[in-house]
Amino acid sequence: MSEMRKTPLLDDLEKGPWPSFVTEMKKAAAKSEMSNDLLGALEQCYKDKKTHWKHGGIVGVRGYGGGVIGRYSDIPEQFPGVAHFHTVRVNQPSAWFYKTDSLREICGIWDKYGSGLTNFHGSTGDMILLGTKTENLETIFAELSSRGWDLGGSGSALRTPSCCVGPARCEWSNIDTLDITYSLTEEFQDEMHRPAFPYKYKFKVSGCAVDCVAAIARADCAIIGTWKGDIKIDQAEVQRYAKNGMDINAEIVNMCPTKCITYNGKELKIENEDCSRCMHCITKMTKALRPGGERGATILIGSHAPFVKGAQLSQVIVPFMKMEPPYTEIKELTRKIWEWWDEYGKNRERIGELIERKGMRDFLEYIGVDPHPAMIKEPRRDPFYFWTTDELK
Amino acid sequence: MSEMRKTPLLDDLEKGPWPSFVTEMKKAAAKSEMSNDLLGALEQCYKDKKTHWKHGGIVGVRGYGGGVIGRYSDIPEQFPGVAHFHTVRVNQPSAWFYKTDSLREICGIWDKYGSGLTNFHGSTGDMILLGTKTENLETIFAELSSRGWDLGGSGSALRTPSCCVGPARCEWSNIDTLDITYSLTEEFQDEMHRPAFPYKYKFKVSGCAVDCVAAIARADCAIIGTWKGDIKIDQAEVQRYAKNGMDINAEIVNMCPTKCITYNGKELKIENEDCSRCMHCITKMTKALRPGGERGATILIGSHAPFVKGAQLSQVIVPFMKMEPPYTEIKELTRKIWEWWDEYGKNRERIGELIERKGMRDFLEYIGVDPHPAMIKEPRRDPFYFWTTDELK
Amino acid sequence: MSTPQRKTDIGPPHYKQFLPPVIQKNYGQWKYHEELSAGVMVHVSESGDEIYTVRVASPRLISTDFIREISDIADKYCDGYLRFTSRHNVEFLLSDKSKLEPLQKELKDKGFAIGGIGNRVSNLVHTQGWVHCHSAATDASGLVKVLMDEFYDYFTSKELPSRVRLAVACCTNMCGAVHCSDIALVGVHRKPPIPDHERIPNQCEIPSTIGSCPTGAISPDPAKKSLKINDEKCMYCGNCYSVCPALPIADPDNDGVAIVVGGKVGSLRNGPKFSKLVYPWLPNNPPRWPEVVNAVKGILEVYAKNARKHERVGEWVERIGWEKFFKLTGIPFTFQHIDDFTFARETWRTSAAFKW
Amino acid sequence: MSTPQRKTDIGPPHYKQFLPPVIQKNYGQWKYHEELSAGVMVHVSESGDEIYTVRVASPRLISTDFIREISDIADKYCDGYLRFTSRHNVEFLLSDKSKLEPLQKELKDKGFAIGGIGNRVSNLVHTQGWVHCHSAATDASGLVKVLMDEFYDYFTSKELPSRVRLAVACCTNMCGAVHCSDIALVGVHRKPPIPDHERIPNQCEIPSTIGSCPTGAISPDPAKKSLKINDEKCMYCGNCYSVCPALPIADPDNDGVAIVVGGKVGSLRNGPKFSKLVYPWLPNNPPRWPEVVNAVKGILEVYAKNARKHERVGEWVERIGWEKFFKLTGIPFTFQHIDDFTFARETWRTSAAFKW
Ligand code: SRM
Ligand code: SRM
Ligand code: SRM
Ligand code: SRM
Ligand code: SF4
Ligand code: SF4
Ligand code: SF4
Ligand code: SF4
Ligand code: SF4
Ligand code: SF4
Ligand code: SF4
Ligand code: SF4
Repeated sequence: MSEMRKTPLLDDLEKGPWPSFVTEMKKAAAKSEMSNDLLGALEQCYKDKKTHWKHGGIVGVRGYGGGVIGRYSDIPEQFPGVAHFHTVRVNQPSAWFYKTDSLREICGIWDKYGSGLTNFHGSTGDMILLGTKTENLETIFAELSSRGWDLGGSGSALRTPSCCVGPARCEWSNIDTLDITYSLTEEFQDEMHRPAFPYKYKFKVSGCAVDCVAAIARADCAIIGTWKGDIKIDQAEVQRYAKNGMDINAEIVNMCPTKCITYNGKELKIENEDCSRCMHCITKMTKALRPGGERGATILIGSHAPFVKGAQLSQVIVPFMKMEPPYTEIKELTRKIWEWWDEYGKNRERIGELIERKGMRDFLEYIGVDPHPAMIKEPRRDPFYFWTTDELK
Repeated sequence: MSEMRKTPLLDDLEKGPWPSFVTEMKKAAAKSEMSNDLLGALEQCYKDKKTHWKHGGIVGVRGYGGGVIGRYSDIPEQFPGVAHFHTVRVNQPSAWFYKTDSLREICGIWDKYGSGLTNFHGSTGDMILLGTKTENLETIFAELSSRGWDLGGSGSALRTPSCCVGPARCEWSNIDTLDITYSLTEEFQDEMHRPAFPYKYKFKVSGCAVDCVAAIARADCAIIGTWKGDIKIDQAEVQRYAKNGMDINAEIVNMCPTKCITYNGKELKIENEDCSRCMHCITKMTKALRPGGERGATILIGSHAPFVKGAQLSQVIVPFMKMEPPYTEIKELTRKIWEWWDEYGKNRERIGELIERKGMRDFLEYIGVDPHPAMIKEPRRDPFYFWTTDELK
Repeated sequence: MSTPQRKTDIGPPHYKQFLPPVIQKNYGQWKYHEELSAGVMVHVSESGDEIYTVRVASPRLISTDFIREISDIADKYCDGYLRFTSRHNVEFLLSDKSKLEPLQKELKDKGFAIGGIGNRVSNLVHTQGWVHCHSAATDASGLVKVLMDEFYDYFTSKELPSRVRLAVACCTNMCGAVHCSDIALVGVHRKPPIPDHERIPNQCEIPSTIGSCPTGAISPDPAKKSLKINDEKCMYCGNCYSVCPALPIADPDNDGVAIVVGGKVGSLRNGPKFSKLVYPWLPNNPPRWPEVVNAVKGILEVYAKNARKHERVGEWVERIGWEKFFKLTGIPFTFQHIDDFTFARETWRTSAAFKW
Repeated sequence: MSTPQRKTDIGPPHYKQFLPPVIQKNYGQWKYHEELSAGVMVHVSESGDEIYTVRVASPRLISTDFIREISDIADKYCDGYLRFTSRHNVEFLLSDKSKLEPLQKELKDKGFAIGGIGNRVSNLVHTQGWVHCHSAATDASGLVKVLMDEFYDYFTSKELPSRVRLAVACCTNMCGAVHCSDIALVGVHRKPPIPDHERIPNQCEIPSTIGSCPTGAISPDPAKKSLKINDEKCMYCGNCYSVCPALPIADPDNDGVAIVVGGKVGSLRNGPKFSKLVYPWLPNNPPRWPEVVNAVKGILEVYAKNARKHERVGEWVERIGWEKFFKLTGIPFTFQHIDDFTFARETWRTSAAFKW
């Protein structure tokens, strides 16, 4: 093992109270030549104020088109340990629950065949094993998969679905986020491992409109739990909040976006017909308020980062869908969506961009969904719309 | 004079309490062959459910490129009186004030050389003399102009400016809307009468943000009066409103968009620093509240109807401009704006569309205006912007 | 009789000569006003002077006889001064309070509709329609008449939560205020134009016609020296017809009227707003367009019943949400309501919160 | 040692095996929770069962040693169960209340930062940066570290009006949550890419590279079998470089960090929002980016002082107005703030009402 790289700039990032990634890198570097060179390469970036990585080539494991991000240094002579330095995306378990024995197994594999550095987790949700050489990939895959782990998505494919903690530890979940995520992941293994889409496609599942996995902003398909029914009110608990110092008018009544709550100092009332189920009041008075009635999810489609015409948030496509195993409805809807995307989508065109380009009508008619006012914030402004011949005289 | 046209469909529109345009047409028809044929032609449209007018050719008066809208019937054999039926746009006086003797003079001319039908007024603001033959145009112009009237705008030219009643009969006007309108109209006679712009350009002047001439929606340049200073409060009058039954909290405090008003049942207070000068409170409590401090105008640019990419509202370009005769600043700004439009505008491209196409920076730099937060509702979302070389290293 | 000497570029007469003396004296000095009735208000000056305004409806399309009639009245009561408003009403201006009653009496006797001030339906901003425009997909004057017959009481007496500004435009050029009105009608087509290949080469400039199409539906047809229209892409806006007369688009059975609501122009409270589509198409059924009148009436009544004081139509709808608006009015929600034009993306619901 | 038998398309392990028994028992039966401190909360089930969560910070970029260390702790106190959050924190889950104090003590002794629950600054969603990505215009891990060193107290104790979600992305691809975060950093370039005409023909697909440019700045250069870039049109987004490696865009002196604020994702109150630009560019000044840290601190402090309880950054800014935001923070307003991208028109102030 060669000497530890000198990293005067990075060393500064070991100071300060927040846990240091540099310290982590050094721990790994103590055991791994790759990580030691990664430290050196990163120090070089800090010096030069630019990245020293090249575009990744296509690397991966047999039979899979994704799951590994290829990466090469642009100064391999200086840092041979990271001449190749590919990351392996491992599909995390639903809601990122682990048992320590499995974690240790993975650590063992990764110390042996990789850099010993990881991301827990990548921002799509995968467990990321950060950096190894091309020749180790097959072995790593065999070690992982034989122990029950599989790779996540990359490239123009379904990306690893993820979800909030949901029913496992949250009182507000309207759907079984963990089970839905697992079931979708299992259903679409082929779409995840063999990229055949125009571009990436992401699922994220949140148990309620609080959206603790940012589904609405970061998933082509956001499944967000909701309900149809009245909010149940425990007036005694309302009083307790008041007594404990909550200014119910300021914090709840006035902040309700639909102004459907009234409070007379004694009783809290909700005009449920006007409630938009935004979750504000429920989250701030969790002991007093609970959703009631039928449970299900709102399906929203289309969010993605800024390219090409600007970021999109996902938009409501199905206002309410029951969510019960085996989740046939969402699976069938998804296949329809992909069919349409496959038919019309251009290379590197996200589903949200295609819907915008082709128009909602085309999309909705193909997937067999009727127009509904929940799909819009407001109707169109300009009287420029299409008619089909059967609508005309 | 031939027989009155039969108009069974239109006759129905003489029923009902609202004053009837059909009755007006009949009055004119009783004296004018043109109007009689117009009645008949309109009845035909009602029967056929479509227009019977053809595109206008270029007609007008010597030396002018606009002010007359050419119009021809597509069934001239049936309605020879309206075979040509051109309208003359006469520039109205500021804020549509008239003396009856001048009105009668115009009626005399129009009965003699035209249809005897008019629009008081067109939606740009002109007095519209509705329908005459090509051969009468020069005479009509001579008759009008010798009496002090001139034509308004049409085509790719400056259109007739118009303004609200302002200081003439409104307590809220921050600027002399009538004088500004008159002065701009006089200044830009050439631009109005000899179309040389890429497309039309409209001025509308409102004394305050209430905008009683819809300047912000219907003028390429909206001049809207405003102030810099505190709202003056007459607390005694506030009490009188309360006593007369106004629910000050519901109607004023809660409707203030910036929530900068408080009222404790006795005293009304305004946090002027937070006031956006929207005019709501002032208009609803006119006896109690008045603008205070320096007066001037906000200049907004760019509104137009839906073509091509959708309607635009005008946007703030100059947050505050003093407005004193001879209004040099707005005139110079306007010439700069036109210069830029002339340089870059495409045929049939409104100024608002060009600003969008070329970007605000280009526009503002050319006209010499610095960026200001008042120009935006919110900053851009995407980190996609330009730098000039002198901003870089 | 010889024609007089023409003058050019003189501009309009100076406004000052048309201002009543009380205005000249108190110009810019007005202190407050009071609404005395649906059609009468008084403005009081810092000097204590008063000016009374009596407002009456006009059909806008008026004969010289009408102008002479109001002029005679203005001579009798107002020293010959009068004005028109930005919504085409006539205003009689008096400083002599004692003439107020006789003036109103004479106006009523002569059949004038006094009103339109305050939180009411005022006259409509509107356009030429079949009376004068080649582009009209409906008539404007007729629609104004039938609407105001229906809403007459809202002009002359009945109050609403706030002003309700109606407008009509006879085609999507929208000469007027349709794009920013509380409730407005606009004439629409529903079939693509049919190119007249004989006239196109002579009457139309090919590049500017192609450029006029918002959806890029027009392409050159070099063989015919003409144009082709891609029917799939055409949304019947008629802009190409504005540029090229040989692209007729009118179709009596399929033309009709769309209704948009919720626009405004004043910056008060939550600012200027565009109107939004609520009825994509109602038939052209002249002379009284019953479907259109009923539809507008339906909207106005739901608004009148549900809105808060000072709340404009658009503010009310935004408070309750569009999903609730469709529920309350019972207007069917269709594909046409979902935007697919320039800013479509901005109008979609990108939130999990909405009302059932 | 031979490698074991590979399996394909098995997907992740079933989640159930990783759920602590108390969760298995009370799955979907949670009734309410209480925040016990900045880093500890309890969830109570309908059955009366409780689960305690102790949350600690993680740098996300962690060694296997770190994983083993937390695993050992989880074995000791949590029967071997733990989880990670959607913002990369580690959560220890216990049903036995008596272990709560000892666990926290051990964590503190070992230097873990306990916190991030409730109305605080939590860990950052972030990206690869110079650690692993070819596209990075800045480093992500470094920025996270220096920000959280600064905001450490806001993680471990101090409260804010609401949650403040920070994020970092190292380029405008924005892998992460920058476009919808309360305050976020994004690495930006400021000079056009310089085409490497030797490599382009081999390494790049010409049409898709041209298509990748949002502003249409790229055109073919057939002579060179390469590409041309119109510098006037290029706004340095780097999307072409994502598609074509022979269009390097990095420039140490001109690359830097932009700050956007006011985004959120939850539908609570007024719904998901995009972040908006407030600092167009601050220099890349590693290892501690003092300009960036100061700027974020400035914004956070003005927010902390001025916002109402439960008001997220974006909600606060929208309540006071952006013009006031620039005034309060003293951030200079520049041409870069005025949108000229796709939806520019929608962001301009089309109203006469604004604050001085
Ligand atoms: C590893 C990860 C960042 C991280 O540090 O966590 C990542 C890393 C990369 N992303 Fe990403 N993205 C990651 C989550 C995201 C997210 C967030 C999410 O999924 O919630 C987004 C925004 C949401 C979205 O999908 O739009 C995201 C939007 C992008 C984009 C822009 C896509 C767009 O439509 O605009 C690109 C560009 C591309 O696809 O060419 C991109 C491309 C990339 C590439 C593959 C760079 C490239 O152009 O080839 C990066 C590889 C870095 C490396 O060397 O490891 N990445 N990327 C995340 C995946 C980890 C995981 O699997 O868990
Ligand atoms: C007469 C009038 C309607 C009325 O009945 O009052 C009118 C009538 C016409 N307008 Fe207009 N416009 C009239 C005010 C407006 C307004 C309202 C305003 O000025 O406040 C608008 C909307 C605001 C705006 O400017 O955008 C307006 C937007 C248009 C447009 C669309 C422009 C656009 O940018 O989208 C066109 C189409 C065109 O220019 O080719 C148009 C075109 C026309 C033409 C010339 C038809 C044509 O394409 O050749 C119409 C002639 C009708 C005729 O036969 O008399 N007219 N036009 C108004 C002018 C009277 C006057 O001078 O006082
Ligand atoms: C006469 C006229 C100006 C003119 O130069 O002709 C005028 C005159 C006055 N307006 Fe107006 N407005 C006039 C068109 C407008 C318009 C423009 C339009 O309708 O196209 C608007 C903007 C409408 C919009 O936002 O879409 C307009 C929005 C207002 C408002 C704001 C209402 C609101 O709360 O949104 C007020 C304030 C109020 O009194 O509440 C107002 C108040 C007034 C006052 C009280 C101002 C004053 O102190 O003198 C004037 C008489 C009140 C009235 O009519 O009730 N006026 N007013 C216009 C009469 C049109 C008509 O015949 O009905
Ligand atoms: C653990 C986690 C879910 C997971 O599956 O990992 C989670 C868990 C909880 N969230 Fe969350 N949220 C988590 C990410 C999020 C996110 C996503 C993100 O940050 O990217 C959001 C959306 C943020 C946004 O809108 O931009 C989020 C917005 C909320 C809110 C809404 C705050 C608001 O008023 O806007 C609540 C409600 C509340 O407690 O006020 C909430 C409440 C909660 C509760 C109280 C739910 C419950 O009853 O159990 C959970 C613990 C509270 C806490 O952390 O203060 N959680 N929470 C995530 C913890 C991340 C972390 O380590 O800090
Ligand atoms: S999204 Fe809703 S259900 Fe899921 S963890 Fe957050 S608050 Fe709970
Ligand atoms: S969930 Fe939201 S909309 Fe419904 S009552 Fe509560 S705060 Fe109001
Ligand atoms: S715009 Fe303002 S100043 Fe002009 S008439 Fe209306 S309220 Fe008066
Ligand atoms: S003018 Fe508007 S913003 Fe200012 S205090 Fe009055 S209501 Fe509020
Ligand atoms: S709206 Fe259309 S049809 Fe009506 S006058 Fe204007 S251009 Fe003519
Ligand atoms: S009617 Fe409109 S959409 Fe159709 S071809 Fe003409 S311009 Fe294009
Ligand atoms: S944000 Fe850009 S630089 Fe950072 S990981 Fe994603 S693609 Fe790479
Ligand atoms: S950096 Fe962006 S704007 Fe510049 S050429 Fe490349 S893709 Fe186009």
